[in-house]
Amino acid sequence: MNERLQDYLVFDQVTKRFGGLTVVEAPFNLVVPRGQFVVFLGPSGCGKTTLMRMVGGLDEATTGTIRLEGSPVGPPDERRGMVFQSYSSFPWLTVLQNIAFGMRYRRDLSPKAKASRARHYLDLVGLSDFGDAYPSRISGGMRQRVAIARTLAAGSDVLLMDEPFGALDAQRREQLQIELRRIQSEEMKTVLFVTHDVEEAIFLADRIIVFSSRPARIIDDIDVTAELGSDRNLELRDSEVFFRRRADILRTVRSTLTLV
Amino acid sequence: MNERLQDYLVFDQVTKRFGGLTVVEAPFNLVVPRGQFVVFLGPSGCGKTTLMRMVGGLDEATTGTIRLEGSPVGPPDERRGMVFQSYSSFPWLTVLQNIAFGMRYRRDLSPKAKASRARHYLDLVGLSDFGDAYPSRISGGMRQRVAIARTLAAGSDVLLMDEPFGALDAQRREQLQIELRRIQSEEMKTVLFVTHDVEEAIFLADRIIVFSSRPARIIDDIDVTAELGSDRNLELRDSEVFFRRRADILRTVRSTLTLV
Amino acid sequence: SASAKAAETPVSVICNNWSGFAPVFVASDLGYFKALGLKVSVKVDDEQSDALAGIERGDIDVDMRTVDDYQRRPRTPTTPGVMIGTIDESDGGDGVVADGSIKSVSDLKGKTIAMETDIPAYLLMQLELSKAGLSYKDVHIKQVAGSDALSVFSDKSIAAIGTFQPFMDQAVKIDAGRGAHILISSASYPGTIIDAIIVNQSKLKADPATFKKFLIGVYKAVAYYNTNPTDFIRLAAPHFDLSAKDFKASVDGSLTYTSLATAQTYFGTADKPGPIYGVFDTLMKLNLANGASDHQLAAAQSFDPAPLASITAADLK
Amino acid sequence: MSGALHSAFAFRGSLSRRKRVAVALGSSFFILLVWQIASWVGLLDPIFLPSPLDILGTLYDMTARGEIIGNALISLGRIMAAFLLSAVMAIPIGMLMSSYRPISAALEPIIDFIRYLPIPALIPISIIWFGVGEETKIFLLWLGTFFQLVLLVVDDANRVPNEYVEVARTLGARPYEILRDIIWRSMLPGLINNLRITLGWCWTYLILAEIVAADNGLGYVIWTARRYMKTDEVMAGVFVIGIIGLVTDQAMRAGHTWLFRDQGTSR
Amino acid sequence: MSGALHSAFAFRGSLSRRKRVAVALGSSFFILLVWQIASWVGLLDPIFLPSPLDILGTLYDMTARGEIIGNALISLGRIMAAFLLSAVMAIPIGMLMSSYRPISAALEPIIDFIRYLPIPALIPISIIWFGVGEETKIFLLWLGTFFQLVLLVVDDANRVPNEYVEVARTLGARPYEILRDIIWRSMLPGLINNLRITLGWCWTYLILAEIVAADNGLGYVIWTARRYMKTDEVMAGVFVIGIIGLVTDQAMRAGHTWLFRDQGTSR
Ligand SMILES: Nc1ncnc2c1ncn2[C@@H]1O[C@H](COP(=O)(O)OP(=O)(O)OP(=O)(O)O)[C@@H](O)[C@H]1O
Ligand SMILES: Nc1ncnc2c1ncn2[C@@H]1O[C@H](COP(=O)(O)OP(=O)(O)OP(=O)(O)O)[C@@H](O)[C@H]1O
Ligand SMILES: [Mg+2]
Ligand SMILES: [Mg+2]
Repeated sequence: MNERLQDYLVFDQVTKRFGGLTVVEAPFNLVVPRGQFVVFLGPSGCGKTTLMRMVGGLDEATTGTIRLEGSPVGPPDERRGMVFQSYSSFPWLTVLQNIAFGMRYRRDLSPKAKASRARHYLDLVGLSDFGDAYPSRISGGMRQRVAIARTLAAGSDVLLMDEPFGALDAQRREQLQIELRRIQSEEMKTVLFVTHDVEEAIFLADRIIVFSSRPARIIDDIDVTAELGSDRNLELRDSEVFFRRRADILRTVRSTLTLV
Repeated sequence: MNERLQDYLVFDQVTKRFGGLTVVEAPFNLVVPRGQFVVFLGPSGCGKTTLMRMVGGLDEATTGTIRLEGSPVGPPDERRGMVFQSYSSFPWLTVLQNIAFGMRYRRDLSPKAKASRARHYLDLVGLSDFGDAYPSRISGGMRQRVAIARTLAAGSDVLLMDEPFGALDAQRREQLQIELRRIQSEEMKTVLFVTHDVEEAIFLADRIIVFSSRPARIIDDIDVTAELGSDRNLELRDSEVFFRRRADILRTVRSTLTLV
Repeated sequence: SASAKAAETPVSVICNNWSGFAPVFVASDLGYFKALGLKVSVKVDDEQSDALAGIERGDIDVDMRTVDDYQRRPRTPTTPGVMIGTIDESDGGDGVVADGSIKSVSDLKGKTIAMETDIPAYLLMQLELSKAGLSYKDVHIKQVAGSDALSVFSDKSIAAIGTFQPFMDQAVKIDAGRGAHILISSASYPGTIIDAIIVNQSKLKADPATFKKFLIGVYKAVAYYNTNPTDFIRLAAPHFDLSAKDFKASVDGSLTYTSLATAQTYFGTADKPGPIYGVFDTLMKLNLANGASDHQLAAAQSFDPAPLASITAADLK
Repeated sequence: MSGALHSAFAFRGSLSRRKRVAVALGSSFFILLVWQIASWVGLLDPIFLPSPLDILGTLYDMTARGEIIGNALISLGRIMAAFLLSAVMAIPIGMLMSSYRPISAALEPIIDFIRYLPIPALIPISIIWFGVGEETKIFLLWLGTFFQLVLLVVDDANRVPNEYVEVARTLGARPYEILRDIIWRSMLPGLINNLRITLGWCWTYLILAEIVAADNGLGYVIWTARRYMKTDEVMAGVFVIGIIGLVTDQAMRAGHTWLFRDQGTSR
Repeated sequence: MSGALHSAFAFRGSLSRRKRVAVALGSSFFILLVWQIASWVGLLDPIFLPSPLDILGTLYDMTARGEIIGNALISLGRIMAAFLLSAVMAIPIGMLMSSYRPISAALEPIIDFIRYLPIPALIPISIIWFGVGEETKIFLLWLGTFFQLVLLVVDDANRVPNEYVEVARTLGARPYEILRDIIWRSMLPGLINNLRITLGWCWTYLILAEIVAADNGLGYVIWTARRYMKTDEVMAGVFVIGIIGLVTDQAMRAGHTWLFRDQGTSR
């Protein structure tokens, strides 16, 4: 049982090639226990999205396997929810309907429960006034929030979030970071989260995986919880230890990339 | 002449309404002198993109006028280059061709000059290896860089950049910030730049305009150059004054938004 | 010879692909037209309206249609076009095939008949109906293209079809089970369904020699058929994408080519009109009655026997 | 004025409903006027192309004689039946072809073959199969529409962004649910446009279908008139078809705009 | 095996070229086999629908007699001329209609009207205008294609994302440059698909055009055979058209895939 929890999500010797381009180089190994919040940090184009898509079942590994709860991940299913880098909402649904779409294929919720959940996440992302608006009528950041709310509403066990907060203002971002962290720890969700914001990474992560530039290799695996504990709040952000860690990681990250 | 430079870009009593929704409330006034780097900072959905689009000539103000060099801005032209929030590249052109497209309608450059300029900006954004790749084959951050390079290659006098660095990693972002700042000051370009990253705002801006949440009003107008000078480099970033200013602004920004 | 070639007068003909028009092709193949200094080209088109449009525009010099087609709308006494000769007459090639339950024309009362209203069968039927004291008001006509009649007949609700060969024989064969038989045939109306050679009278007036030559070519070919049927059939068949055997079948029992002598007899002379004038008036009445024509046309204005009369047997040598 | 003209001629600009109607009526009347004048001065032979006023007069007479309305309704009914049948078959088949490679591989060559065939050559066999009643007429209209429509549907379904499909898949949608909730909804604006286009196409086959063992319908009226070269009646019938087309088309366009006003995807 | 089947039937999955060809051939042969067997057991009357083998035999004979290839080339030439004319006119007009509201307002009602009209009813007037030569035939084919195609072009041009247009405008592109560099390039994949679909349509009008004052072409061959009830020859002619269609269609599909292999937009 415990073992099961420990190797909940496993990357086993994974490689990925697109034609001649090697995106993930063998052997890529990573073991993520259940309920861990893992942040991927790495240079643009290194292969983070590709890894997420493979976990989600949208791409296939060229060699190696990704296992979830012991068995290889198949085609996408509702266990693995995804927030895409290009935050796509359905243009034919209103904001609220888009969020409710997240639960469309859940058979365990009553229509009423779905409606109230949808409204809850609508409020959570601050779009209460825009429930009836169509995606073509809202701003980029608002659209991104729709996608976040949709995936949260779906309530999958594994959340794959590809730069979900990229287009949000600092305020909204902090608020959603706190919410996400709360949901994750309360509901024991396993999260893979891509961001380019080191501060965000430290604030959210139990563990940060730092990637080299393409082909993706792990160059650092930082256990944040060991240093900062698992409680995250705004005060932490202004603390000395947070600031120091941030500087360290920035240094590591800077070293990953020899800019042309 | 000097006056001309001082009121290079003028928002004169501008308002904007979409149907029932007031996005920009009267009177919105702002005077931007030539060669100034102005950063727009404000909550998601407040109207920043709308303002940029109005300057670009893609949307029309409901009332009021925007004037460039004394005359009202008409339909889009090559004087005002834009990096869109949704970084769109043309799928039928390669990365290099997309960048070269930025100069397609410039009659003052020889084909050879265009080619070398395109290559220059390709290198600048770190896509040298991907010049012949098609946009469908590159990552989100890479696509954003294509859009940036295309607009820089176009060499317009006014640059309208809507969250251009949102999907870039810290390293690449710093490098491009420095480059942008250099190009801007060397070529006396006027820049309107939207970002949610306060650090980026301070690092880049001559002047930061902080917006309230919708309808957009100016709640702060910060003269950054007066405090930090106009030279920007990596050391500045680690300086005391920079860190203090950042905290101040974050406080202002936090106060703009009463989160639901 | 080179100068003769340069002087060849183009004559363009329009007609449908009915075996009765074969003499024109054979005359071309045998070089009759060439020898007469004509260059004849043939276009195929079923529709009278298309032919009229062609003549109107001046693209078409000669149209070949039945006399009753000639009378139809939109012809008025002033419409260009005059008949100067005949080429063939239907002799069993048109008719009506009926179900076994239809013993005589009077049995058709209240029944559904499938046929096109602008084919000879329609006129023959009209003649027979009036003989039986009936008219088209007493039967139900369903419009159908002549070539589709056979398929239509497989529907048991259709009591009879009006069509032409080879569909008539085929219908009798395929639907033998229901006692299909030929109820009406053009064989019983000799000299009625006649294909005429129609030309624009102003063109005729301007250049009577050319049209006379055209007639000579046609009648030479008919004469060739009468003396040499096998060779004629061999030459004609490919123009209809038929084998010699099939072509022969389409002629035998269906039609007769009208020789110069027959044509001259039919036409008579301006002073002493031949029997075709009478046929014309009969058909005119029918066409006026069924609404296919709306002007009373005079036979005297519709025929010009002069070119035909000027041809002698010696010309055919 | 020149400013208004300028803005009306803006690239992908907009035009008020009223102006649009004015321009549309203006251009139509202009054409009719030129035609009428050409007839008056004798440029057009009325036997082959009567003037608009003559056609209108004939149309009035024919309507008074009861030849138009009933037959138009009959034709409309046939078109609707055939078109609905085509759509009801083409939409699911097209969506499946777009979604499942083996299905498209199996059906493509057959569809590609059949859709090139000249309908008139297939009339006899369809009479044999379907008799001389309504079935043959509807079958012929269907034959002319279905095979083209199905390809347009495939194309529409192919244009649905893969992103939407991927979002739905990660939310646990099964294939039929993707078809229903994503492909169908996303392709709808394009599909309705293509249905509109194909409907016009279906009408062009009307005469073909209604000259097969027919005794009513506009096609029959036109063909009968044509046999007797009553060009004014032919053109009157043709006019009625054109007007029906124009009206359904404009109605479908307006419906489209209204239905998808919020999606902001297609103009 | 079952895994392979499963993955072949994956939603929007892929299928190797070889398997695709195998499935395509398989399904085609299956249909032909069913047809042949139905003929053998006497379910199909050869007078109305000959068996595939009979048709093949006839086709061989006709080819040997020289009736097929020349006529097929003539028909192909006519179709190509008419289709190119349609495309060359429809593409610019459609692009302009999509881009400029007043143009679409002016032309829409006219196009909507004309495209519904039954072509056969317009034959006499086209003879008056264009004579009994090639022009009329090409005009009739053009008439059947142009007005439908132009609407498909409008639709394609409308689907070009406004974003692309806006990017080009901010780079200083003038309207005609947007049309050339953005609208045209962006719509190209969709346009080529629609051209392919419309080409099939054009062929269905072949008989209509080639029975007008005809002396050659496949339509003429078919019609002549029909007049003498040689169903096997009719079907052989029809078969040739189908095969020409199938081949051009597959070639155009392959060209499409190859041309746009990098764009990743349409599958
Ligand atoms: N086409 C439109 N129709 C109606 N409302 C619109 C339209 N475009 C934008 N809006 C509204 O205008 C407001 C401002 O939008 P805008 O895109 O300018 O915001 P923004 O400041 O750029 O936000 P973000 O930081 O999220 O990109 C939003 O509330 C949005 O709902
Ligand atoms: N469909 C594809 N075909 C070919 N190459 C691809 C494809 N998709 C991605 N790549 C390549 O794979 C590499 C990794 O892409 P990926 O999207 O995973 O990067 P990323 O780490 O998410 O970058 P970013 O931070 O910019 O989003 C890139 O270099 C890209 O060029
Ligand atoms: Mg990515
Ligand atoms: Mg914005």
